[in-house]
Amino acid sequence: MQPLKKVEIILIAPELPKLQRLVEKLGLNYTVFHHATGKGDRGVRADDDLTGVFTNICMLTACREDQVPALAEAVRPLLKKTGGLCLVSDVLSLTH
Amino acid sequence: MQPLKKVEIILIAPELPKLQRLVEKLGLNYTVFHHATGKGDRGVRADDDLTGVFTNICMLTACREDQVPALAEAVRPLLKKTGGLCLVSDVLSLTH
Amino acid sequence: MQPLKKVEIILIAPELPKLQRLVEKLGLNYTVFHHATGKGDRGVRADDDLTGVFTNICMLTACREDQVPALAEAVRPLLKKTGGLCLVSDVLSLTH
Amino acid sequence: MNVDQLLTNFLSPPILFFLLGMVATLVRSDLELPAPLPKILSLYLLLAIGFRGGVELAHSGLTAQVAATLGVAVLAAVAVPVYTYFILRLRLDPANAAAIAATYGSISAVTFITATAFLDATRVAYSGHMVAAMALMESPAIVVGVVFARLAAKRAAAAAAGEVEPIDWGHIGRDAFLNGSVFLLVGSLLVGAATGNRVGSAALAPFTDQMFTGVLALFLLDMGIIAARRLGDLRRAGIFLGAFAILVPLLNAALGLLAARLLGLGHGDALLFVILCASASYIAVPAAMRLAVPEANPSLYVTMALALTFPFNILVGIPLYEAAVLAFIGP
Amino acid sequence: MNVDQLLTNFLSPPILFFLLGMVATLVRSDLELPAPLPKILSLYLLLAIGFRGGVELAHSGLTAQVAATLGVAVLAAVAVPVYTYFILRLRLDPANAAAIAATYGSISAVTFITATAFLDATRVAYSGHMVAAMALMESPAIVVGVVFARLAAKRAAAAAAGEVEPIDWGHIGRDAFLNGSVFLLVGSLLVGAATGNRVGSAALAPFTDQMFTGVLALFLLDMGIIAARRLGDLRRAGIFLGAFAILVPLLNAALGLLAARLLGLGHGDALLFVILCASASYIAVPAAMRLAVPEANPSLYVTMALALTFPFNILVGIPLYEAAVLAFIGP
Amino acid sequence: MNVDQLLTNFLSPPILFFLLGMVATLVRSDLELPAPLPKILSLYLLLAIGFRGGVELAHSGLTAQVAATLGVAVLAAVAVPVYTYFILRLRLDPANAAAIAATYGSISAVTFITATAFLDATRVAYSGHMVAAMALMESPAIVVGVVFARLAAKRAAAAAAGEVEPIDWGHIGRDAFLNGSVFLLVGSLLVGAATGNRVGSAALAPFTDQMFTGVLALFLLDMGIIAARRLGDLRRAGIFLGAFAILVPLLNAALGLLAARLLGLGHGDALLFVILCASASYIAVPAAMRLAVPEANPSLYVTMALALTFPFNILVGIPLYEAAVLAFIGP
Ligand SMILES: Nc1ncnc2c1ncn2[C@@H]1O[C@H](COP(=O)(O)O)[C@@H](O)[C@H]1O
Ligand SMILES: Nc1ncnc2c1ncn2[C@@H]1O[C@H](COP(=O)(O)O)[C@@H](O)[C@H]1O
Ligand SMILES: Nc1ncnc2c1ncn2[C@@H]1O[C@H](COP(=O)(O)O)[C@@H](O)[C@H]1O
Ligand code: NA
Ligand code: NA
Ligand code: NA
Repeated sequence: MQPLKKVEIILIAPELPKLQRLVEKLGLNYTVFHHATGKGDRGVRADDDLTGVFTNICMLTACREDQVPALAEAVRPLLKKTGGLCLVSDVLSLTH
Repeated sequence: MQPLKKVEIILIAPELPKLQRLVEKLGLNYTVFHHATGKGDRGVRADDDLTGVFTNICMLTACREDQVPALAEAVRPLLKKTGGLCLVSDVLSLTH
Repeated sequence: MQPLKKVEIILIAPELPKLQRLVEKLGLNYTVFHHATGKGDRGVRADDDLTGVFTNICMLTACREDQVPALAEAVRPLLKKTGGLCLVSDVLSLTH
Repeated sequence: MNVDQLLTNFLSPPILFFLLGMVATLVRSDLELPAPLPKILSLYLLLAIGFRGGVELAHSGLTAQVAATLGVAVLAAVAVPVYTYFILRLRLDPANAAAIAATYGSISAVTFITATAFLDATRVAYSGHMVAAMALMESPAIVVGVVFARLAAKRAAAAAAGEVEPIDWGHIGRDAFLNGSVFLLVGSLLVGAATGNRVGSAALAPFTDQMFTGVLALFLLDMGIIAARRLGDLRRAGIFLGAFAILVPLLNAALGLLAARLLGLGHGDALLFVILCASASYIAVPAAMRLAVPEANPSLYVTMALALTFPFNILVGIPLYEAAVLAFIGP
Repeated sequence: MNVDQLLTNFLSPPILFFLLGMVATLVRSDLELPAPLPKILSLYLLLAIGFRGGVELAHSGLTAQVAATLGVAVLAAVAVPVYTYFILRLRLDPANAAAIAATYGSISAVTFITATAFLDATRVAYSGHMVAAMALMESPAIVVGVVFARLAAKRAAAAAAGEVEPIDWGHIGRDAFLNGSVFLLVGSLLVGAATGNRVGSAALAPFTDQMFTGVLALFLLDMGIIAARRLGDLRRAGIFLGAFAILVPLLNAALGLLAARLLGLGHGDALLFVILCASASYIAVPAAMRLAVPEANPSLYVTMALALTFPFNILVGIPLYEAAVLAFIGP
Repeated sequence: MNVDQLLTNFLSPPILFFLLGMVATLVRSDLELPAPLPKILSLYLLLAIGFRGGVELAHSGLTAQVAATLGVAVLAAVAVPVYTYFILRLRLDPANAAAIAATYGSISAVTFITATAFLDATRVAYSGHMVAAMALMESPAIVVGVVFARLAAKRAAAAAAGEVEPIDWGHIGRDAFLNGSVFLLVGSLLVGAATGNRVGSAALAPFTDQMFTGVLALFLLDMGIIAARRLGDLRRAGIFLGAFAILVPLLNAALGLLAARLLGLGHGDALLFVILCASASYIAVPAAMRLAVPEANPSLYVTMALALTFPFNILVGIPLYEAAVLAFIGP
């Protein structure tokens, strides 16, 4: 079991490609959950808008603690622009 | 980084509107993941039942510690009635 | 509120039946999130491959601390074979 | 029932695709229709059958016999869940008894549709108002079932001197009469009836008519897959419920046949009325019961309707009832 | 507008299914088309209308009048967002004004398609290049809207002596001219035009023609559901925007009618040109604005187009414009 | 190959929609068919082609030549992965060599279907049992590939004195012969054969025949999108595998043509047999390999089949093989 940081980033779907590019630049692995709906300061995000651009994605990435600051800096402008959420917590990763 | 509580609520899909109403009454933001399947004390919940009412949703809400008790009280009856799960953990939220 | 361990297992979709069998053998309840995409050491897993076998699933199971080792041992060979991730963290579960 | 009827039913593509689906699950093939395709197909089938029924209704119009048929249909939909509830109480707790009674009191649109396909294949006429009858028979059983369950819960609570949450009739009514499948069926029926005599409606025909059998076949493929998946759960249901899932439909079919005779229904309409009485719901009712009677166990009421009654009705029932109709009512 | 036109429009299945969808939401039925079905249906409609328009274009060919029509179409698509922007600035901040102006400057393919269904039902001819006109009218307003928003942001930043992120024209251009719906519409048009005079294209007809009305009806059912869901948000829009959502389409329709007269368009083409000017986008534009002008509030621009302008156009607009066309241009 | 054949192929809607999809990705449009639509379309295509083939088989019946054709088909499906494996081992590790060999030993149903659409457009007859041949050619290569991979793994383990997990033949057999696409194709073929001579089957025709080209076009649109997305990965494949993805299909086509000549196949059947030999699997085989040979790299075997061999076959291959068939076998 290796101690890592789990970073969860909730962002509006069409920004995913940008997010992926910048996470890959940091050399991180990640998992993405799609078609999440939600409610935030900028209103509701439902799945019934025909455009498909109003749903959220949630990216989960488990990384070393020293990688978190760079990730946070990279993500912040995206969150500023179209809103969202970025949560960091402690996890143990099963080494295989 | 602001310390928050992350609350994850797993509930049967058709109860989502009720859950949303009561979370919004508490003034909380949230994200919902849909079409989750699972197994619990009340049996399996698969996605192949034609009705679409037998899948689970998972609502994630990051809130202040002092908001958790009210949320817990509000959710408990729903869990009692149709089952489910409510998990609380510590997270740091990236301030933007 | 009862202290539990939250175990999140990310695995390639077609291995889910095997994973379910072995988690059920341990008598654990679980929730599964489907159609997750991602990037790992073994490359990208997108949702556009017509086969549907290249997406990930994420299984979440909240269990007692003493149940974690057995689960970890059971999951490890699966992760070895087709890759993935297994994260363990602390949570409080709302008793209902 | 003569062999040729059996063959006409068995050797029709929709039925064979149903069997193909069952085989797929039994040999553990990974064939499956990805969600939400099955939901989409059933929406299409409800829209199409409703619209077509409405159009025919616009042509034929409402007669006294139509009214009588619809009245008897509602009556049946109320009577069946009542009598089955008391049979089920012999072995089951109120919640499960109520849920199963509702399941068998209501109807299965796909069973009905498969029967219409059988009639089309055997060139037997039937009338549009039978679709209206189906629509009317879907909801009442839900109300009956919920009422039984709630009354029992009240008594139990009174006995235990605990309090029980008040019945939310608005919610129950909505689940019963406004749930998606009922609403779409009735709505499409009305649209068909309103436009049936105007040119515009013809433009919809290729969509509602020509695709119909194909979509039905595809949907039955999925039904076969999920019905077979539930065969395992049958053990849990036990011998009593297993027998119930076959015998009660047969009994309801007999009662339906009697009613059809008294109503003076023709060959096609009689068969459809019988199949409505014999069929059990695995969509509208479970969806409603899951929330209104959460104590009831879905792997009982869904499994019985899906894994036993549905296959029995479309494989054996249709030709059997057809034979009975021919003998008892004539061609 | 005479009663029969109103009826022909009202009593057409697509319109009635739209109303059925609205009713479903208003009575709180749980009827809904599961995602991604609505997206799939709209992809089909764009492909089919594009392909059919292209095939007809291949038959008719490009004439001077066609070229003139397309030119005027683009002109309208640029002029409308400009003048509406300044109207909207009277009450709104630049971002929201720009987003709404873009919404009303662009077009709604489904409104256009519903009008073609109306023309088909009333046996009025129209030409394939009107689809090309629609395609050309979708994008310019997006560019105009983004430009207005960015210029305002620049001024604000200058005033606040803050820095503003540079305009990514490549991205805006892609959003405007290469977003999925525009691209598929134009692409299908080209495929239709390239194959229209060859045997091969006929093989596509059953798919693009016969299913068309049915798919439209199903899609409008969903449109009704989601339009009604947004009625609640209208309060937030307020009286000014509420009036805007009805009056500006009427004004644009009038301007469109004038242009159609000057262009010497025939009955069918004129109606389609008018409906293009009157319609507002709730797919391509919101998708682009959401990212290019994130400060703008979607529950304003989407709600206005979806919950007011769209229903108004297909329920009242089509027969109204039809009457105006008949009076002003003749049959 | 004369120009007109090239044009008939190029200017057919399905092919143009394939190119449209490629363009969409190359210009970075956000056009895409939302999952699970592509899966649904491929299920439909397998069901339709299988059912249609079965119906024709019911009409024509099994002859000695049919049996011979099927035998040779299986032979080819076993021989190709064997010889290609040894070619691939010159440069690749056993796992990747085995996966790629299986990919090229198996077939691509969509390539086959596109060829039938080409034959339909050029009014050339072909027989239903070619669909049976396709079904038989899908699975053997999977078994061959897995066997090669496991034997190599065994040797490696023996050398390293480590232990290797035993081969689960049941699982491999299920992956090979019962995976969803193979099962649906074979099952639909049987349903078609069983009902082909009865009235009932006609009811399915509008669904399986009339929609066919349209659905194919829509599916090829998606194929174009995802094929182009993988063009980037080609660099990783390198020159050797790039050449392999073009030359081996050509070689297999030549061998197939020879076999067709010896079998005395007619024009249409010969072309289909050739295309089967030339095509590579990007659905059934990758799905099986992903689990049975996880060490193999999908971005090699999927990319080669999807981004090179598939486009080559439907754009250049079909008219090229057609010309060869005309020259070598005659009209
Ligand atoms: N406190 C929160 N908890 C969970 N999800 C959130 C929270 N805040 C924002 N979100 C998600 O982020 C999206 C955008 O948030 P916002 O920028 O606040 O509108 C929302 O639609 C939610 O899905
Ligand atoms: N310990 C657990 N871990 C993860 N998911 C759970 C757990 N318990 C229940 N669930 C989820 O909650 C749903 C209802 O649970 P139950 O009420 O126990 O049947 C199940 O279908 C699971 O999806
Ligand atoms: N560090 C990580 N954080 C999040 N997801 C991961 C991580 N590593 C692997 N995954 C997920 O597990 C899948 C398989 O990983 P791998 O075996 O490394 O290719 C990837 O497609 C990701 O979805
Ligand atoms: Na019944
Ligand atoms: Na407009
Ligand atoms: Na091959």
